[in-house]
Amino acid sequence: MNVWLVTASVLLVAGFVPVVWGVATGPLGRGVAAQNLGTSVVCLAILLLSQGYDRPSYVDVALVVAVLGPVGTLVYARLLADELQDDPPHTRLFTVSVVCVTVPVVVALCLAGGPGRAAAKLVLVGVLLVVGNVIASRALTGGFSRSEVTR
Amino acid sequence: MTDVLVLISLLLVAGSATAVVAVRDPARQALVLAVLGLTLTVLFTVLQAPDVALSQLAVGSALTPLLILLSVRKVRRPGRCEGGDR
Amino acid sequence: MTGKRTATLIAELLVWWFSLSVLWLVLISTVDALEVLAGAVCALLAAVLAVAARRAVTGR
Amino acid sequence: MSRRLRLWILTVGGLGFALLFTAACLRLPDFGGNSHPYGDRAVGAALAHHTANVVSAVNFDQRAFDTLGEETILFAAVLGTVVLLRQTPDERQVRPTPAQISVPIRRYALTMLPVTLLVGLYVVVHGQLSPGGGFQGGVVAATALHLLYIGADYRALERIRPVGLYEVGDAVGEGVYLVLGIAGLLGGSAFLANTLIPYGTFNTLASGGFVPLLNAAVGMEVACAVVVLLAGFLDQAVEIEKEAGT
Repeated sequence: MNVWLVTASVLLVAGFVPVVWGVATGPLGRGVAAQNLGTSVVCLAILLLSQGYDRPSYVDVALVVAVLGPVGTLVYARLLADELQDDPPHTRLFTVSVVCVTVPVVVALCLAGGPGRAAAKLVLVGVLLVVGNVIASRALTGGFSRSEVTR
Repeated sequence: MTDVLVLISLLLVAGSATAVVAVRDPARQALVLAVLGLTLTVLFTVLQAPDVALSQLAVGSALTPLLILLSVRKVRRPGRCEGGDR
Repeated sequence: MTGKRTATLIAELLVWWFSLSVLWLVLISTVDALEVLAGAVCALLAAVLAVAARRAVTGR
Repeated sequence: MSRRLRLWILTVGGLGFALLFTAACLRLPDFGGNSHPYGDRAVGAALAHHTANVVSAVNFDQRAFDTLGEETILFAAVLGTVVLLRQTPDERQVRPTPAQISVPIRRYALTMLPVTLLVGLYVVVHGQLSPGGGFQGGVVAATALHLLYIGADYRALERIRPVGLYEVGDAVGEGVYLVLGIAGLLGGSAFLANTLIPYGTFNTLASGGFVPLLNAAVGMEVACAVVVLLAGFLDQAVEIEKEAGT
């Protein structure tokens, strides 16, 4: 059990237990925001696991999380727009914490791996994750102002 | 020591799976199901099965929620003759 | 006028194709001729769809 | 059957299951043990055919016939859904009013569409080398297309998604898998036998013989099948409603 795996465990416990709690209880808007946070936590955890197990190919899993996770949140934001409009969730705290955790994790992983295309791939995953999280948060707080209403 | 990670992910899976069953509203169930999918992805990765993790991720993160929410929308929005526009 | 629009479309397509090919080079682990060829084909497919999607949204 | 009797049957069945399950669990090998008789043989067979991803070797080489079955299940399931969700005479099509979507989200969707598609194709093409394969990559690629519904509206998606073409692609993917199997039968030893083309250099794109080709066939089938499936759901949810007065 090396330092990467310990960090991944801490991240999962500290980050994902609140996500499960938030998604199962409370208003719907908070649930979608918690799901958005959960995607980022899982992506970072898998990046750390990939380094901890010394399996570079696991980065592909994190890449798919970073690409599809925000898409999933946008699906909820789009199709539950009516429900979310009444009670938009507070997402700023989540977004700020995701950025504050993603940057050091990605930088540490890049330093551990050394420069090269592998580091570029890690940076790509980090950028996709942060941009996706910010956009998805924005979508939850009124990005879809009106859902399709059939005439 | 790596068993600690297996234990954490198993507990997370158990917790979110229980939540899926306990929640009653279909839209929220889709949400909890997506989170269950995320915990399963972690579990499969920890158990060194990235292929299964990718399958779970591909299906569970965007496709299943989209299918469920579209069905919910169709069921909740009856024809014009019955309930009118929502 | 149509000539100008076609030129814009082709330029847009080429920009997408180039950036997506670079993205492919970031994703792969070892570079060889077949990888680059596969990347070029996949990136071209994605670039065509990118332009088609942009046109479908803006209607031009 | 009375409620009491049903409860009794449930109790007996539950107790029996619990006993057998406990007995079976006690005889299981320890978690994380060192004895993997099937794993060792599967890894050996995968390396013999120069396939770096053993799971892909199992799916598309050693157990390729099982994968044909799975692919056919998806094919048949989508076919059934299309029939079930078709527009019946008492339903009519309405035009949905376009949704208002803020500009950053639309830009994000339009940028991520090709990126997601490329990631999906990457996963399909590298199925024999890294985690993933036809199914996973196909689903990611199909999801990419639907970013256009999320980030714009359904009419924009319909403009770049001729469903007929994807139905043909679905069938072609399924057919190519079968044709490759028959090629193995005619040119090699058995149906889907991986003996026809050279195995190539280990850990390069052209390794694994039939594995990358079967991967690509499955990827095409899955991507097209998911698009057709979602088209049925989207049509019903967004465009079709029951005729008034029925």
